[in-house]
Amino acid sequence: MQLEQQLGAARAQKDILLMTHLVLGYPSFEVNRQVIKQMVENGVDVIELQIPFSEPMADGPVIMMANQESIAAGATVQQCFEFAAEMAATHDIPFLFMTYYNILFKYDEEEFFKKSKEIGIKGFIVPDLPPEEGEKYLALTKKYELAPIQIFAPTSTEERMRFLADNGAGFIYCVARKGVTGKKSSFDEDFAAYMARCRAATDLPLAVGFGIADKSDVETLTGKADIAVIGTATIKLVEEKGPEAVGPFIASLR
Amino acid sequence: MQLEQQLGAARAQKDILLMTHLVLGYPSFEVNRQVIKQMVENGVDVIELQIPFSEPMADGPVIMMANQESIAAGATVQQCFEFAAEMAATHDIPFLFMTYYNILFKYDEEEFFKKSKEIGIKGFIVPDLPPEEGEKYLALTKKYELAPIQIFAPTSTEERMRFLADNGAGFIYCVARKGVTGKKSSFDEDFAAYMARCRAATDLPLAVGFGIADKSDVETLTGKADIAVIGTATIKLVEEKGPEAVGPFIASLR
Amino acid sequence: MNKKGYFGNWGGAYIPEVLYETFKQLNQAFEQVKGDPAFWQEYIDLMATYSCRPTPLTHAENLSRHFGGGQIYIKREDLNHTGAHKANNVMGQGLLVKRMGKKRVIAETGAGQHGVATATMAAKFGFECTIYMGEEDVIRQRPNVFWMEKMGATVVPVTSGARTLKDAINEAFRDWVSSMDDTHYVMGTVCGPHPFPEMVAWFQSIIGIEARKQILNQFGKLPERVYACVGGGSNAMGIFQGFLADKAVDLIGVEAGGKGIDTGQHAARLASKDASVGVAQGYKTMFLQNDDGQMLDTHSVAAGLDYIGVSPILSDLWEKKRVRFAAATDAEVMAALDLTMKKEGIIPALESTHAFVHAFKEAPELKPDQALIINQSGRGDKDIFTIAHAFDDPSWKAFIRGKGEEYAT
Amino acid sequence: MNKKGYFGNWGGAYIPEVLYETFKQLNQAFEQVKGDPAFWQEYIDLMATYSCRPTPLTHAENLSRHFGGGQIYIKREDLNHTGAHKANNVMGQGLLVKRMGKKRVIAETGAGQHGVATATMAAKFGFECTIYMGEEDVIRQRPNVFWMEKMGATVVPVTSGARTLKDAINEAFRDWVSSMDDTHYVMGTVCGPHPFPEMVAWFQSIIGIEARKQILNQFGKLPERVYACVGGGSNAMGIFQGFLADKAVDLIGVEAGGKGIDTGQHAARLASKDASVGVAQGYKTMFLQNDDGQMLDTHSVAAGLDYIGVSPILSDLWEKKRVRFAAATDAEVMAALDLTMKKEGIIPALESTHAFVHAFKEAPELKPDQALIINQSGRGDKDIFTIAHAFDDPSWKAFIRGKGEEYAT
Ligand SMILES: Cc1ncc(COP(=O)(O)O)c(C=O)c1O
Ligand SMILES: Cc1ncc(COP(=O)(O)O)c(C=O)c1O
Repeated sequence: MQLEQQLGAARAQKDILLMTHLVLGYPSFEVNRQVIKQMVENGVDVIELQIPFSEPMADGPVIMMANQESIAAGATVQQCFEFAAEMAATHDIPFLFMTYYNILFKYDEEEFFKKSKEIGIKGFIVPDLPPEEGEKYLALTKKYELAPIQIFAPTSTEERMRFLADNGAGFIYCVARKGVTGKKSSFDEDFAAYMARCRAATDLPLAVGFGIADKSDVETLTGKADIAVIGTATIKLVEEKGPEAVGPFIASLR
Repeated sequence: MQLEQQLGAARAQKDILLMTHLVLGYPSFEVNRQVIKQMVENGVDVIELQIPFSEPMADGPVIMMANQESIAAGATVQQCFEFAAEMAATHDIPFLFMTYYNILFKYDEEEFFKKSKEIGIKGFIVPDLPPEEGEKYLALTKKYELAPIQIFAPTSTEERMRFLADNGAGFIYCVARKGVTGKKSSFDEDFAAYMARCRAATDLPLAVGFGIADKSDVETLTGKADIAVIGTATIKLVEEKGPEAVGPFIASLR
Repeated sequence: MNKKGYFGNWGGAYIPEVLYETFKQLNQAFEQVKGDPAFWQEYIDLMATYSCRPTPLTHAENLSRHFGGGQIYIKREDLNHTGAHKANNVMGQGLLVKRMGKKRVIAETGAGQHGVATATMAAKFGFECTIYMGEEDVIRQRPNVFWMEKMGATVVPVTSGARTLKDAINEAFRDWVSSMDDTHYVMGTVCGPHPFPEMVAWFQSIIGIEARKQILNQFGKLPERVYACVGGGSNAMGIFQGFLADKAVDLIGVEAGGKGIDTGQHAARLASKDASVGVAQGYKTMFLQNDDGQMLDTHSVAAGLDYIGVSPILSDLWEKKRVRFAAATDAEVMAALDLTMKKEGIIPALESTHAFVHAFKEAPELKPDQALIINQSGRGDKDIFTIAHAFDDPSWKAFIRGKGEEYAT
Repeated sequence: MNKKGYFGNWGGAYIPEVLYETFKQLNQAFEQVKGDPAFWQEYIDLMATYSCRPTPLTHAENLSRHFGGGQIYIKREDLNHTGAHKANNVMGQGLLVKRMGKKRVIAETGAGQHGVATATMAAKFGFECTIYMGEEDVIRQRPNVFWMEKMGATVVPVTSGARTLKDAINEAFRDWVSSMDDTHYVMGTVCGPHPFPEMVAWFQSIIGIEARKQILNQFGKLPERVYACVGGGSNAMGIFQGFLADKAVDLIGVEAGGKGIDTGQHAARLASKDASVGVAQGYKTMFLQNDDGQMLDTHSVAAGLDYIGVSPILSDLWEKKRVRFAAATDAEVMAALDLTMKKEGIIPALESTHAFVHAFKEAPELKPDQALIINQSGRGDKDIFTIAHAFDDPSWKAFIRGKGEEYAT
């Protein structure tokens, strides 16, 4: 089943879906494993696995440090594939790869998608790859029937959103505000207008990320978006309270 | 009696005369007093009293430091005059003032000569005042019948020597070599030729200075010059062995 | 360019979606001024009255004689206001920012020269200014940090990654993705996403335009070879553009050989076999990276050359064999610096000295009636701490010790 | 000049006999080149290709607006090679030394700028070089000492007297009286025995010649006022000469007010009542001296202004009321420096900043359609230790502390 259908099925049963994010190999694959188990058990609907990159230009301090430490601890792209394969085989929810373009590029794009398909990965988020630069990427995701998830930003015009949506699949990742990951967004009137613009531009499910940290954030999104994305919050939680804290946190969100 | 006659009389009795030099107020006027006494008692024929100046451009390290310390200890031009008056009154040899032009200039040149005459000073050595800049100086020395002692250097041409001699009186101070005071000169063939040039240029007595330190130096000069000038050597001696050492040293020179 | 923003296979604009509109506006603004002779004239006038353009072309007679080969000419970018070619790019972008009506500028800096130049430009144009600088470089180039701050800029030490230039670039982008409404990112070299490489190269072309005219005037014919150090590649592109069309002129880019190519501790992208094609910091070029695509730690005694990537324009010219590349080691740089100071009374920046090293190696290959030009991208004053340290100067150390004690708490 | 070597009542050549012939030759050589247009052309060409002449005239729009008076223009001697106007004089004397066939140069230096310039010139012309520098200045200006040494010069710290500029001059003379056969003394300012004041003024006149042309070009008419700092007076004479004949142009020399004229800790010869006529270091001028004629200790935050005497040419112009004099205190200098950096992105040397202080005070007296020129004699990079200290910069101090510990033995 492709990502969009999978999400549609889940969405049919819930007011809003939860997508979580983690950086592979940070603080270790073993902790990743525990965290994911708790996420799945507590109702997460889709998980974004970030393959670390040394130059995570679009990430804020928390995720940036996680990238850096994962690499410093020796995490490789190969290990990420192996771990992702295990997760996809273990848990019955869609897993996505999030990473920067150079990781795909250096791996060999075609190989990357072939392998991703093999291990059951459903989609990709590549924040530094606009469609203009992603011709090959888009062609290959099509060929392997994988979802090239596109990103909307508050600065995107309607025309641009349509163009992005035309090139996307699975869902649209709506960045809640300008800036990098990790900082709180304010879900104000401007935000509502922005979400309305997003909605008007596409029929794909809309995920909203950047700074979502608690139940009230998720409630605010309900009705406006299809998926709430929790990123930095769980990484911080694991850093501060250990992987055991993740389950109760996720459970508290919805 | 004017300087030239005084020196002539002394020279008639000795093969070579000795002129010594000291910096007034260094290390103190009291030590100056003791040193001068010993010099006179041991046969010095003429004494050059240097009034200290803060910028003794033509002096080497030893005399330069003596100038500086004398001023730092508070020596004034007024005190120098008082001390010189006492010496001239006490000892029956000619005393000269050596200093830089600014000292005369700031004092008021006419006053300076009037006062010098009054206290019995016989002549002046002003190393930074060529005749071209010393019109007033030369006129005043004439007016007060004092000797403006001129300096010959190894670089002086014959023409220049004659010009200097025409503007000088008392004797000519022949600088033995290029450079500042205090370093050893070598009394070689060039030196002999230089002295011959000096001799040919003037009938005034010739004094030779710069680095004369022992009996053999004085012997070498005998026959070539009329006056051997001992400068830095006695200052160093006083610094190292005290004023008592000056008498025996002077006695040993001739 | 075949595809927009590409030079052959290199370049592009790999930017986050949030910056899409910003780049669109920047591209429009740049296209507009590029076609406006009045803008270029305004730029020339500014550089003539505020900086010291045209900078001279100095005939290094003593060095030429010393090597007994071609006549060595030095293009004196060190005489620019703020002491390096960086001023050219920065002043040009300053004029552009004024046209775009933005009020704040940000920049990354390695050696600190681009930071000082940007802080200077911001003071001159009345912009707010924040400079991102790797923590390691803040330490290596403290005097430059001091001046930036005195000129009113905020200097932010970057503690992520290798704490050098590439990390400062990441941080600047992180600032920009939230501040782009009123802020322009003054990229310091011919790298980054389109239109930066083209834009920076355009402003720096003033070097080559002048140099070509000057060598014809002073030497009567074109040089055989032109040498420039290559960090990002802006000073190199600046001077090379003057001679690109003169096919006979050999163009040589000199990269940081660090402790030696064999040690892996260097920053030679095109002069070593250690780099491979990649995409990072918004553009595609040859990067020093591992097989996974993770960027490597680079090393150079010259902070301004200590960078993982290289201009896409230079990668293209390298691929097309129009520019050849060499590397100079830290040790060679110190020797060439010493010789240049003693023979010509000229103190090139450590970055620039890399070009001197290779020019010195090749000068004997030329005949006395042939010329070569070295682009002296900057002056070495800024490097006093590094140079005095490298020469192990005892009185400098004593001086610093004494000052340190004075400041002991 | 009425009498040879005199400017009105000032100047002369109060030299020891041993230097008589040397000065005769020097006078002849200077007379010869002065009458030789080819020599001046050689000088102009050298400065155009080795230094950065003509140096720009920068319109300081922000400062002009800030003070709301006349248009402030800055003559940019800081953009010369080696960072100050000192290069003009030194390169000129270098050409003269070449003509005279001498092989060695010596010089005194205060701020170190003249020393660096001389060491640079010596490297360029292949002369041996010894620089005399007061021990106190060696400490204040250590970076300059480092560069002089790297350029192959021997720097001799002078431990006599006040250990500053005047003592370095004495030491240089002490060297010269034994070495004059093959050695030229490159006097660094418009002081000392004839022909130095005239000669240095001649070489420095290039500043004023350019500035006059530039202001007419850029502003359309002559300035109302021209400001320059005065140590020995060479940069001031340099720019003033361009406007001496324009009677309506008000010329202002700014001396070091140090801790305040009232404190006695300053170096204001013509702007205070503390100086009197004297003869020292080979010439007659106004000196800071006591009633006995002993020179006083002077004080300035700017080593290059910390001097007892002043150009005889300026004493003459002062006496004739053609140039007026003012003093700027250390504290005023720091404030003006800060403002200039923040408003224009320009870092004047502490010496030069004295001129800025007074220009800022008077700028409001002019109308917006009137102009004033400040001569920026040098750049402030060399003063980083002094400036960072004065601004009590904590990160600079921490940096120096860290470096000091690294070098602890
Ligand atoms: C003096 C100098 N030269 C060269 C460089 C390298 O940059 P680029 O290759 O862009 O000229 C720098 C960078 O900071 C620099 O400061
Ligand atoms: C930058 C600068 N300005 C001014 C001066 C003062 O000298 P002058 O009055 O001769 O120009 C100096 C002397 O060292 C200097 O370095």
